[in-house]
Amino acid sequence: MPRKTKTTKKSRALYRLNLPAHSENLHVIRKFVSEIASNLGFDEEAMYQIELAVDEACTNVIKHAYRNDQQSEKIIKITLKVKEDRLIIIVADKGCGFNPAAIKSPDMEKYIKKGKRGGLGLHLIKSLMDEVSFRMKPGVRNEVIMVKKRKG
Amino acid sequence: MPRKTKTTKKSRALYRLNLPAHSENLHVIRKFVSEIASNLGFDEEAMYQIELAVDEACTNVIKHAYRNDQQSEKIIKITLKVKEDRLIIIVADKGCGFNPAAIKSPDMEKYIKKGKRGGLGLHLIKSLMDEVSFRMKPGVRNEVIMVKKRKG
Amino acid sequence: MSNFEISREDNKEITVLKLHGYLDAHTAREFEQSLANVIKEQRFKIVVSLENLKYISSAGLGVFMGFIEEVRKKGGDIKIAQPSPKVYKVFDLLGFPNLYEFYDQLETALKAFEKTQQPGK
Amino acid sequence: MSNFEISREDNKEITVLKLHGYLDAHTAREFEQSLANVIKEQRFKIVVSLENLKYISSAGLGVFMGFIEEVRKKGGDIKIAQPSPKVYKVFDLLGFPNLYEFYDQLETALKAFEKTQQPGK
Ligand SMILES: Nc1ncnc2c1ncn2[C@@H]1O[C@H](COP(=O)(O)OP(=O)(O)O)[C@@H](O)[C@H]1O
Ligand SMILES: Nc1ncnc2c1ncn2[C@@H]1O[C@H](COP(=O)(O)OP(=O)(O)O)[C@@H](O)[C@H]1O
Repeated sequence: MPRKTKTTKKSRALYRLNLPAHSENLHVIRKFVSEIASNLGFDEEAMYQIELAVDEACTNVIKHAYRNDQQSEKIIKITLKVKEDRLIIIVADKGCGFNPAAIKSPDMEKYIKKGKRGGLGLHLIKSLMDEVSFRMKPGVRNEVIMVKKRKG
Repeated sequence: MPRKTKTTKKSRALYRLNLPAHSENLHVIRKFVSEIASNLGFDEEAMYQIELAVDEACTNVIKHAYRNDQQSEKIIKITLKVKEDRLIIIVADKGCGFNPAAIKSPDMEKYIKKGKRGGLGLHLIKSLMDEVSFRMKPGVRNEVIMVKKRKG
Repeated sequence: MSNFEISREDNKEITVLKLHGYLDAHTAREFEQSLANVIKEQRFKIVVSLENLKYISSAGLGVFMGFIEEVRKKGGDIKIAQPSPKVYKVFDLLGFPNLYEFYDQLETALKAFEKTQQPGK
Repeated sequence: MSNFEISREDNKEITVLKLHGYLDAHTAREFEQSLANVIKEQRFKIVVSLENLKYISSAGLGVFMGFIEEVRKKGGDIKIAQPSPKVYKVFDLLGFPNLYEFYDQLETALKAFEKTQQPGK
């Protein structure tokens, strides 16, 4: 079947990683993602941003997704789609899901006064990546979709 | 459904990585595998052995598996199954397959005389891992199954 | 084979915690425990040195947030020293420089405690 | 952002290639090219220093095998210096110490060329 445009080898590259949603795997995940980002020519700063955004998304899966769901297999699914002009990273779980629209940006002053932690992860992800979107199918597949542009 | 034996969290851990069969990914694969091996408590020497065995198996997929098969997606599938007493690593492709029984151990003297390279990979894998086996379904799924024992 | 370690030095009334390696949601517990121990000993003048910290995620920042109010109420502070540019950037993105004192040098962080007598209220 | 590099030093009639980083089926091509260039220049006394080589797979060993016969026929040799214990182990598993001279020191590898007049046949 003919394709519409000729794509380079790299622009079709697809990486999939499924692993247990345990915090000890965060280091594995970061190394995995940063090695690929390095291969793709992202600079040190962009590599750190990608690592951190993926870490935050996976930390949320570990902390929140499977909370009330002891039965299901606690798996994080990470997909990297390498396009000519951008890297798309999808972090997916099949946990409880959430309403991204209901999550507000953190008010740091308040956080400190209350001695309350958290609420920073999604904010960081949005700051670090060029585009962030969500697709929720609770119990089936909840996705955080992050896009980082590749410099031309 | 009750399980026969109580397994620890770690003994059920399953990691799956699918990625393009390109040699630039060998570094990614090694980092991925060695981080997991490190988390599991393998020592430096065992980590190097595991990295090397997996590298050799993946190098073979890249060099040999998809040779006459330009149509199919050239994907390496790596699975790590963490058991209480051992780590099982499966490197799979859906290429042409081969007959493992037909592969002889290399005769180094002859190799040098002929200036011929190669034939070392499977020999190394067998030297480095505790058990090695194969399952061939050409075009569907060819597996190199490697076992490394965990020290009690 | 942990990728995170903490070393502690008590310097008169100041405690310095030096973080090494990767601080994420897995290793944050260890940092939390260390800070909790220091505070339990009624030591409230704390400098956290990040000279050897290679990585921090929001779980690490959360630990700082969890203790700062209590420490300041007791007349102490948590000051942050020697972050690498990469690590500082993460604090910066979340507005930490408005809430915490950052120092390029460990020594200036220590001296900052001398200057202020009974800070806080 | 390659994880493998080669530096070259010509020392009278001896050429030293120093390998840095990770030598695998991806980076072996670069090593192969370097060795081919040296030989094209009719330089057959070669020391490969592995002091900074962190990793080698059989693809890397294959490069050594591909050139050794030609080099020896021309009265030269490829000697291997300063492998780390981990890297040496891989050579050892495949019987390389029977076929190649290994040296702990770069200097002794260089001196070994002085001792032998016209080695080979
Ligand atoms: N994968 C997920 N599954 C379920 N809920 C999530 C997920 N990711 C984020 N959330 C929800 O969004 C909230 C905000 O997340 P975040 O900004 O990372 O802060 P924190 O994790 O510190 O609460 C979480 O408290 C949680 O309710
Ligand atoms: N995944 C694979 N798919 C197809 N053939 C393979 C695969 N792995 C190994 N082989 C076959 O086994 C042979 C021996 O492999 P190996 O010992 O690694 O040496 P080399 O790769 O250097 O030839 C290869 O030449 C190839 O014919």
